[in-house]
Amino acid sequence: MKVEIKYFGMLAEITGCSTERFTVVDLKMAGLKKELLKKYPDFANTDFRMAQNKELVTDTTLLTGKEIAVLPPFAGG
Amino acid sequence: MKVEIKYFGMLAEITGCSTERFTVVDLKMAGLKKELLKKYPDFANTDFRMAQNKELVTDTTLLTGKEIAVLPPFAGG
Amino acid sequence: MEKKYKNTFKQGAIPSEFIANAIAKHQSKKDIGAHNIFLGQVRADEVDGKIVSAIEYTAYEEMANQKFHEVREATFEKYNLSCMHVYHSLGTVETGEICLFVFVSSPRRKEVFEALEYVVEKIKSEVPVFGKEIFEDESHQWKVNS
Amino acid sequence: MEKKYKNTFKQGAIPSEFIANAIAKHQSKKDIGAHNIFLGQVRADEVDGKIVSAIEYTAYEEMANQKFHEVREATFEKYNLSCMHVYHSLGTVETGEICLFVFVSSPRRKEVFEALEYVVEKIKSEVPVFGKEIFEDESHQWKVNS
Repeated sequence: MKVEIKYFGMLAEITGCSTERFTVVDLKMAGLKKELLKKYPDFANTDFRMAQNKELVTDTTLLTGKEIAVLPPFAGG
Repeated sequence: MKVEIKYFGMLAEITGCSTERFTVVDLKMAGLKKELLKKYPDFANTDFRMAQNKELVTDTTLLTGKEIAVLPPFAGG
Repeated sequence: MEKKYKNTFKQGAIPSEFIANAIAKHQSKKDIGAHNIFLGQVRADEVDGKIVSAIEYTAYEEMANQKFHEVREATFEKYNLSCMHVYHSLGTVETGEICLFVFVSSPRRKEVFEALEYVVEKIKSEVPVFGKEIFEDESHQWKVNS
Repeated sequence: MEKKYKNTFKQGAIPSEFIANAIAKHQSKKDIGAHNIFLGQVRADEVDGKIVSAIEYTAYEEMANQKFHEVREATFEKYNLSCMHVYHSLGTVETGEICLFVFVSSPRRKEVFEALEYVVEKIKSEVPVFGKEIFEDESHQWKVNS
Protein backbone atom coordinates (compact mmCIF):
# COMPACT_ATOMS: atom_id res chain seq x y z
CA MET A 1 0.00 0.00 0.00
CA LYS A 2 1.14 3.53 -0.75
CA VAL A 3 0.93 5.91 2.18
CA GLU A 4 1.81 9.55 2.61
CA ILE A 5 3.73 10.40 5.75
CA LYS A 6 4.05 13.76 7.50
CA TYR A 7 7.16 14.68 9.45
CA PHE A 8 7.41 17.35 12.13
CA GLY A 9 10.02 19.19 14.17
CA MET A 10 13.37 17.46 14.50
CA LEU A 11 12.12 14.56 12.37
CA ALA A 12 11.44 16.86 9.43
CA GLU A 13 14.91 18.22 10.01
CA ILE A 14 16.34 14.68 9.71
CA THR A 15 14.32 13.75 6.61
CA GLY A 16 14.76 17.14 4.97
CA CYS A 17 11.12 17.09 3.93
CA SER A 18 7.71 17.48 5.58
CA THR A 19 5.77 14.87 3.60
CA GLU A 20 6.88 11.77 1.74
CA ARG A 21 5.23 8.86 -0.11
CA PHE A 22 6.10 5.40 1.14
CA THR A 23 5.20 1.93 -0.14
CA VAL A 24 4.60 -0.49 2.74
CA VAL A 25 4.18 -4.26 2.60
CA ASP A 26 3.53 -4.97 6.31
CA LEU A 27 0.23 -3.31 7.18
CA LYS A 28 0.97 -2.99 10.89
CA MET A 29 2.36 0.29 12.25
CA ALA A 30 5.40 -1.64 13.57
CA GLY A 31 6.35 -2.56 10.03
CA LEU A 32 6.20 1.03 8.87
CA LYS A 33 8.29 2.13 11.84
CA LYS A 34 10.93 -0.45 10.96
CA GLU A 35 11.15 0.84 7.40
CA LEU A 36 11.38 4.42 8.63
CA LEU A 37 14.23 3.54 10.96
CA LYS A 38 16.01 1.75 8.10
CA LYS A 39 15.75 4.80 5.89
CA TYR A 40 16.43 7.32 8.70
CA PRO A 41 18.63 5.71 11.37
CA ASP A 42 18.73 9.05 13.26
CA PHE A 43 15.05 8.60 14.15
CA ALA A 44 16.34 6.14 16.76
CA ASN A 45 17.83 9.05 18.73
CA THR A 46 14.42 10.46 19.53
CA ASP A 47 11.32 9.25 21.30
CA PHE A 48 9.04 9.58 18.29
CA ARG A 49 5.39 8.49 18.14
CA MET A 50 3.09 7.62 15.24
CA ALA A 51 -0.32 9.14 14.56
CA GLN A 52 -2.95 8.01 12.09
CA ASN A 53 -5.92 10.18 11.23
CA LYS A 54 -4.84 12.61 14.00
CA GLU A 55 -4.80 10.03 16.78
CA LEU A 56 -1.74 8.51 18.40
CA VAL A 57 -1.47 4.80 17.56
CA THR A 58 0.54 1.81 18.77
CA ASP A 59 2.77 -0.71 16.99
CA THR A 60 -0.12 -3.12 16.50
CA THR A 61 -2.46 -0.61 14.86
CA LEU A 62 -3.34 -1.48 11.26
CA LEU A 63 -2.53 1.05 8.58
CA THR A 64 -5.58 2.53 6.93
CA GLY A 65 -3.41 4.86 4.92
CA LYS A 66 -5.24 7.88 6.23
CA GLU A 67 -3.02 10.81 7.30
CA ILE A 68 -0.01 9.14 8.88
CA ALA A 69 2.36 11.34 10.87
CA VAL A 70 5.62 10.82 12.73
CA LEU A 71 5.77 13.04 15.82
CA PRO A 72 8.80 14.00 17.90
CA PRO A 73 8.36 14.77 21.63
CA PHE A 74 5.77 17.47 22.33
CA ALA A 75 6.99 20.85 23.54
CA GLY A 76 3.85 22.99 23.79
CA GLY A 77 3.46 25.71 26.38
CA MET B 1 -7.73 49.30 82.60
CA LYS B 2 -8.85 51.65 79.87
CA VAL B 3 -8.63 50.20 76.34
CA GLU B 4 -9.52 51.55 72.95
CA ILE B 5 -11.44 49.18 70.73
CA LYS B 6 -11.75 49.27 66.95
CA TYR B 7 -14.87 47.98 65.21
CA PHE B 8 -15.11 46.92 61.57
CA GLY B 9 -17.71 46.00 58.99
CA MET B 10 -21.06 44.89 60.34
CA LEU B 11 -19.83 45.39 63.91
CA ALA B 12 -19.14 49.07 63.27
CA GLU B 13 -22.61 49.20 61.79
CA ILE B 14 -24.04 47.78 65.04
CA THR B 15 -22.03 50.08 67.32
CA GLY B 16 -22.46 53.13 65.12
CA CYS B 17 -18.79 54.01 65.68
CA SER B 18 -15.40 52.73 64.56
CA THR B 19 -13.46 53.24 67.83
CA GLU B 20 -14.58 53.37 71.41
CA ARG B 21 -12.94 53.62 74.85
CA PHE B 22 -13.80 50.86 77.27
CA THR B 23 -12.93 50.34 80.93
CA VAL B 24 -12.32 46.66 81.69
CA VAL B 25 -11.94 44.98 85.06
CA ASP B 26 -11.33 41.39 83.95
CA LEU B 27 -8.02 41.38 82.09
CA LYS B 28 -8.76 38.26 80.04
CA MET B 29 -10.14 38.64 76.53
CA ALA B 30 -13.17 36.57 77.57
CA GLY B 31 -14.11 39.26 80.06
CA LEU B 32 -13.96 41.99 77.46
CA LYS B 33 -16.05 39.90 75.08
CA LYS B 34 -18.71 39.44 77.76
CA GLU B 35 -18.90 43.20 78.29
CA LEU B 36 -19.11 43.83 74.58
CA LEU B 37 -21.97 41.35 74.24
CA LYS B 38 -23.77 43.00 77.14
CA LYS B 39 -23.49 46.43 75.52
CA TYR B 40 -24.15 45.17 71.96
CA PRO B 41 -26.36 42.05 72.12
CA ASP B 42 -26.47 41.98 68.28
CA PHE B 43 -22.78 40.98 68.26
CA ALA B 44 -24.09 37.50 69.17
CA ASN B 45 -25.56 37.18 65.68
CA THR B 46 -22.15 37.16 64.07
CA ASP B 47 -19.06 35.00 64.30
CA PHE B 48 -16.77 37.79 65.48
CA ARG B 49 -13.11 37.38 66.50
CA MET B 50 -10.81 39.49 68.66
CA ALA B 51 -7.40 40.83 67.66
CA GLN B 52 -4.76 42.45 69.84
CA ASN B 53 -1.78 44.25 68.36
CA LYS B 54 -2.87 42.99 64.89
CA GLU B 55 -2.92 39.30 65.81
CA LEU B 56 -5.99 37.15 66.39
CA VAL B 57 -6.26 36.11 70.03
CA THR B 58 -8.30 33.64 72.09
CA ASP B 59 -10.55 34.01 75.14
CA THR B 60 -7.67 33.27 77.49
CA THR B 61 -5.33 35.91 76.09
CA LEU B 62 -4.43 38.64 78.56
CA LEU B 63 -5.25 42.21 77.62
CA THR B 64 -2.18 44.36 77.10
CA GLY B 65 -4.33 47.25 76.02
CA LYS B 66 -2.47 47.56 72.75
CA GLU B 67 -4.69 48.01 69.66
CA ILE B 68 -7.71 45.83 70.36
CA ALA B 69 -10.07 45.14 67.49
CA VAL B 70 -13.33 43.26 67.04
CA LEU B 71 -13.47 41.60 63.62
CA PRO B 72 -16.51 40.27 61.80
CA PRO B 73 -16.06 37.34 59.34
CA PHE B 74 -13.47 38.01 56.64
CA ALA B 75 -14.67 38.56 53.10
CA GLY B 76 -11.54 39.35 51.11
CA GLY B 77 -11.14 38.38 47.47
CA MET C 1 8.58 51.55 66.62
CA GLU C 2 5.88 50.16 64.37
CA LYS C 3 7.04 48.42 61.24
CA LYS C 4 5.41 49.89 58.17
CA TYR C 5 4.22 47.32 55.63
CA LYS C 6 3.72 47.78 51.91
CA ASN C 7 0.20 48.87 51.01
CA THR C 8 -1.59 46.09 49.14
CA PHE C 9 -4.83 48.01 48.69
CA LYS C 10 -6.03 49.94 45.69
CA GLN C 11 -8.97 52.30 45.72
CA GLY C 12 -11.81 50.89 43.59
CA ALA C 13 -11.74 48.11 40.98
CA ILE C 14 -8.51 46.78 39.47
CA PRO C 15 -8.49 47.68 35.75
CA SER C 16 -7.46 45.13 33.11
CA GLU C 17 -4.79 47.58 31.87
CA PHE C 18 -3.17 47.44 35.29
CA ILE C 19 -2.98 43.65 34.98
CA ALA C 20 -1.56 43.89 31.44
CA ASN C 21 1.06 46.30 32.67
CA ALA C 22 2.08 43.94 35.49
CA ILE C 23 2.46 41.11 32.95
CA ALA C 24 4.47 43.27 30.52
CA LYS C 25 6.88 44.30 33.29
CA HIS C 26 7.91 40.66 33.70
CA GLN C 27 9.18 40.30 30.14
CA SER C 28 12.61 41.42 31.28
CA LYS C 29 12.76 38.56 33.83
CA LYS C 30 14.16 35.89 31.57
CA ASP C 31 14.37 33.10 34.13
CA ILE C 32 10.57 33.02 34.40
CA GLY C 33 8.82 30.19 32.53
CA ALA C 34 5.36 30.28 34.08
CA HIS C 35 2.99 32.90 35.44
CA ASN C 36 -0.24 32.12 37.25
CA ILE C 37 -2.81 34.81 37.91
CA PHE C 38 -5.91 34.70 40.09
CA LEU C 39 -8.58 37.35 39.65
CA GLY C 40 -11.53 37.75 41.98
CA GLN C 41 -14.53 39.28 40.23
CA VAL C 42 -17.66 40.61 41.92
CA ARG C 43 -20.66 38.40 41.15
CA ALA C 44 -24.23 39.62 40.70
CA ASP C 45 -25.54 37.07 43.20
CA GLU C 46 -29.25 36.81 43.85
CA VAL C 47 -30.37 36.80 47.49
CA ASP C 48 -34.12 36.56 48.23
CA GLY C 49 -34.96 37.93 44.81
CA LYS C 50 -32.57 40.88 45.06
CA ILE C 51 -29.47 41.22 42.88
CA VAL C 52 -26.07 42.33 44.16
CA SER C 53 -24.89 45.38 42.21
CA ALA C 54 -21.57 46.10 43.97
CA ILE C 55 -19.42 45.23 46.96
CA GLU C 56 -18.07 47.95 49.21
CA TYR C 57 -14.77 46.77 50.69
CA THR C 58 -13.31 47.99 53.95
CA ALA C 59 -10.38 46.56 55.89
CA TYR C 60 -8.49 46.73 59.12
CA GLU C 61 -5.74 48.14 56.93
CA GLU C 62 -2.73 48.02 59.26
CA MET C 63 -3.40 44.42 60.25
CA ALA C 64 -4.32 43.44 56.68
CA ASN C 65 -1.09 44.84 55.23
CA GLN C 66 0.86 43.01 57.93
CA LYS C 67 -1.00 39.78 57.13
CA PHE C 68 -0.40 40.24 53.38
CA HIS C 69 3.27 40.61 54.23
CA GLU C 70 3.26 37.43 56.34
CA VAL C 71 1.48 35.49 53.60
CA ARG C 72 4.09 36.72 51.15
CA GLU C 73 6.99 35.62 53.39
CA ALA C 74 5.43 32.21 54.03
CA THR C 75 4.82 31.67 50.32
CA PHE C 76 8.38 32.51 49.30
CA GLU C 77 9.62 30.16 52.02
CA LYS C 78 7.41 27.33 50.80
CA TYR C 79 7.70 27.68 47.01
CA ASN C 80 10.44 28.49 44.53
CA LEU C 81 8.96 31.70 43.12
CA SER C 82 10.65 34.46 41.12
CA CYS C 83 7.97 37.07 41.88
CA MET C 84 4.70 37.54 43.68
CA HIS C 85 2.29 40.48 43.58
CA VAL C 86 -1.02 40.98 45.36
CA TYR C 87 -3.55 43.80 45.03
CA HIS C 88 -6.91 44.08 46.75
CA SER C 89 -9.60 46.67 46.23
CA LEU C 90 -11.00 49.01 48.84
CA GLY C 91 -14.20 50.97 48.39
CA THR C 92 -16.85 50.21 45.81
CA VAL C 93 -16.35 47.52 43.18
CA GLU C 94 -19.25 46.98 40.79
CA THR C 95 -20.35 43.53 39.63
CA GLY C 96 -18.17 42.27 36.78
CA GLU C 97 -15.17 44.24 38.07
CA ILE C 98 -11.97 42.80 39.55
CA CYS C 99 -11.42 43.13 43.32
CA LEU C 100 -8.42 40.80 43.84
CA PHE C 101 -5.34 40.30 41.68
CA VAL C 102 -2.75 37.71 42.72
CA PHE C 103 0.20 37.13 40.40
CA VAL C 104 2.93 34.50 40.97
CA SER C 105 5.83 33.65 38.66
CA SER C 106 8.42 30.89 38.69
CA PRO C 107 10.91 29.20 36.39
CA ARG C 108 8.59 26.13 36.32
CA ARG C 109 4.88 25.60 36.20
CA LYS C 110 4.37 23.10 39.05
CA GLU C 111 5.36 25.73 41.60
CA VAL C 112 2.98 28.43 40.40
CA PHE C 113 -0.14 26.27 40.58
CA GLU C 114 0.44 25.26 44.18
CA ALA C 115 1.69 28.67 45.26
CA LEU C 116 -1.24 30.58 43.77
CA GLU C 117 -3.88 28.46 45.46
CA TYR C 118 -1.97 28.67 48.73
CA VAL C 119 -1.84 32.47 48.56
CA VAL C 120 -5.51 32.90 47.66
CA GLU C 121 -6.71 30.58 50.43
CA LYS C 122 -4.49 32.38 52.94
CA ILE C 123 -5.84 35.77 51.88
CA LYS C 124 -9.43 34.58 52.19
CA SER C 125 -8.90 33.12 55.66
CA GLU C 126 -6.30 35.37 57.31
CA VAL C 127 -6.61 38.89 56.00
CA PRO C 128 -9.17 41.16 57.71
CA VAL C 129 -11.08 42.52 54.73
CA PHE C 130 -14.83 43.09 54.97
CA GLY C 131 -17.37 43.27 52.17
CA LYS C 132 -20.78 44.89 52.11
CA GLU C 133 -22.89 43.55 49.26
CA ILE C 134 -25.03 46.37 47.93
CA PHE C 135 -28.28 45.39 46.24
CA GLU C 136 -29.93 47.22 43.39
CA ASP C 137 -32.51 48.69 45.78
CA GLU C 138 -29.63 50.06 47.92
CA SER C 139 -30.24 47.67 50.80
CA HIS C 140 -27.22 45.56 51.76
CA GLN C 141 -25.89 42.44 53.48
CA TRP C 142 -22.44 41.55 54.78
CA LYS C 143 -20.44 39.07 52.75
CA VAL C 144 -18.84 36.04 54.45
CA ASN C 145 -16.14 33.93 52.79
CA SER C 146 -16.97 30.27 52.39
CA MET D 1 -16.25 15.22 5.65
CA GLU D 2 -13.54 16.54 7.97
CA LYS D 3 -14.73 18.45 10.97
CA LYS D 4 -13.10 21.85 11.13
CA TYR D 5 -11.91 22.87 14.60
CA LYS D 6 -11.38 26.36 15.97
CA ASN D 7 -7.85 27.65 15.44
CA THR D 8 -6.06 27.99 18.79
CA PHE D 9 -2.81 29.28 17.31
CA LYS D 10 -1.63 32.84 17.03
CA GLN D 11 1.33 33.92 14.95
CA GLY D 12 4.18 35.12 17.21
CA ALA D 13 4.11 36.09 20.89
CA ILE D 14 0.88 36.78 22.78
CA PRO D 15 0.86 40.49 23.74
CA SER D 16 -0.16 41.60 27.25
CA GLU D 17 -2.82 43.87 25.67
CA PHE D 18 -4.45 40.79 24.18
CA ILE D 19 -4.66 39.27 27.66
CA ALA D 20 -6.06 42.50 29.14
CA ASN D 21 -8.67 42.58 26.42
CA ALA D 22 -9.70 38.99 27.15
CA ILE D 23 -10.10 39.88 30.84
CA ALA D 24 -12.08 43.05 30.09
CA LYS D 25 -14.51 41.11 27.86
CA HIS D 26 -15.55 39.02 30.86
CA GLN D 27 -16.81 41.98 32.86
CA SER D 28 -20.23 41.52 31.33
CA LYS D 29 -20.42 37.93 32.64
CA LYS D 30 -21.81 38.66 36.06
CA ASP D 31 -22.04 35.08 37.29
CA ILE D 32 -18.23 34.79 37.26
CA GLY D 33 -16.50 35.10 40.64
CA ALA D 34 -13.03 33.76 39.84
CA HIS D 35 -10.65 33.79 36.89
CA ASN D 36 -7.44 31.82 36.72
CA ILE D 37 -4.86 32.51 34.06
CA PHE D 38 -1.77 30.53 33.12
CA LEU D 39 0.92 32.17 31.00
CA GLY D 40 3.86 30.27 29.55
CA GLN D 41 6.87 32.54 29.03
CA VAL D 42 10.02 31.66 27.05
CA ARG D 43 13.00 31.28 29.37
CA ALA D 44 16.59 32.24 28.50
CA ASP D 45 17.87 28.81 29.55
CA GLU D 46 21.57 28.11 29.46
CA VAL D 47 22.67 24.88 27.73
CA ASP D 48 26.40 24.09 27.58
CA GLY D 49 27.28 27.75 28.01
CA LYS D 50 24.90 28.96 25.30
CA ILE D 51 21.81 31.04 26.05
CA VAL D 52 18.41 30.47 24.46
CA SER D 53 17.26 33.64 22.71
CA ALA D 54 13.94 32.44 21.24
CA ILE D 55 11.76 29.41 20.58
CA GLU D 56 10.42 28.73 17.13
CA TYR D 57 7.10 26.88 17.45
CA THR D 58 5.65 24.59 14.82
CA ALA D 59 2.70 22.22 15.16
CA TYR D 60 0.79 19.47 13.46
CA GLU D 61 -1.92 22.06 13.28
CA GLU D 62 -4.94 19.98 12.25
CA MET D 63 -4.27 17.40 14.97
CA ALA D 64 -3.37 20.07 17.54
CA ASN D 65 -6.59 22.02 17.00
CA GLN D 66 -8.55 18.79 17.30
CA LYS D 67 -6.71 17.96 20.54
CA PHE D 68 -7.28 21.46 21.91
CA HIS D 69 -10.96 20.91 21.17
CA GLU D 70 -10.96 17.55 22.97
CA VAL D 71 -9.18 19.03 25.99
CA ARG D 72 -11.80 21.77 26.07
CA GLU D 73 -14.71 19.30 25.96
CA ALA D 74 -13.15 17.11 28.66
CA THR D 75 -12.53 20.12 30.90
CA PHE D 76 -16.10 21.43 30.63
CA GLU D 77 -17.36 17.94 31.41
CA LYS D 78 -15.15 17.64 34.50
CA TYR D 79 -15.42 21.15 35.98
CA ASN D 80 -18.16 23.72 36.44
CA LEU D 81 -16.68 26.48 34.29
CA SER D 82 -18.33 29.56 32.82
CA CYS D 83 -15.63 30.12 30.16
CA MET D 84 -12.38 28.75 28.89
CA HIS D 85 -9.95 30.21 26.35
CA VAL D 86 -6.65 28.87 25.08
CA TYR D 87 -4.12 30.50 22.75
CA HIS D 88 -0.74 29.09 21.70
CA SER D 89 1.96 30.79 19.66
CA LEU D 90 3.35 29.58 16.36
CA GLY D 91 6.57 30.89 14.84
CA THR D 92 9.22 32.80 16.74
CA VAL D 93 8.71 33.84 20.37
CA GLU D 94 11.61 35.68 21.99
CA THR D 95 12.70 35.06 25.57
CA GLY D 96 10.52 36.97 28.03
CA GLU D 97 7.54 36.80 25.68
CA ILE D 98 4.34 34.82 26.24
CA CYS D 99 3.76 31.64 24.16
CA LEU D 100 0.77 30.10 25.96
CA PHE D 101 -2.32 31.77 27.42
CA VAL D 102 -4.92 29.65 29.22
CA PHE D 103 -7.88 31.41 30.82
CA VAL D 104 -10.60 29.69 32.86
CA SER D 105 -13.51 31.32 34.71
CA SER D 106 -16.09 30.00 37.11
CA PRO D 107 -18.60 31.23 39.68
CA ARG D 108 -16.30 29.82 42.41
CA ARG D 109 -12.56 29.65 42.94
CA LYS D 110 -12.10 25.95 43.79
CA GLU D 111 -13.09 24.98 40.27
CA VAL D 112 -10.68 27.30 38.47
CA PHE D 113 -7.57 26.09 40.30
CA GLU D 114 -8.17 22.45 39.48
CA ALA D 115 -9.39 23.13 35.97
CA LEU D 116 -6.45 25.33 34.99
CA GLU D 117 -3.83 22.82 36.06
CA TYR D 118 -5.74 20.05 34.31
CA VAL D 119 -5.87 22.01 31.05
CA VAL D 120 -2.20 23.00 31.11
CA GLU D 121 -1.01 19.44 31.82
CA LYS D 122 -3.24 18.08 29.04
CA ILE D 123 -1.87 20.64 26.57
CA LYS D 124 1.72 19.79 27.48
CA SER D 125 1.18 16.04 27.09
CA GLU D 126 -1.42 15.65 24.34
CA VAL D 127 -1.09 18.49 21.86
CA PRO D 128 1.47 18.05 19.05
CA VAL D 129 3.40 21.31 19.27
CA PHE D 130 7.14 21.37 18.65
CA GLY D 131 9.68 23.89 19.81
CA LYS D 132 13.10 24.70 18.42
CA GLU D 133 15.22 26.55 20.96
CA ILE D 134 17.38 29.06 19.11
CA PHE D 135 20.63 30.06 20.78
CA GLU D 136 22.27 33.45 20.51
CA ASP D 137 24.86 32.01 18.09
CA GLU D 138 21.96 30.80 15.87
CA SER D 139 22.58 27.13 16.61
CA HIS D 140 19.57 25.28 17.99
CA GLN D 141 18.21 22.31 19.93
CA TRP D 142 14.76 20.76 20.09
CA LYS D 143 12.75 21.36 23.24
CA VAL D 144 11.15 18.43 25.08
CA ASN D 145 8.43 18.90 27.73
CA SER D 146 9.25 17.47 31.14
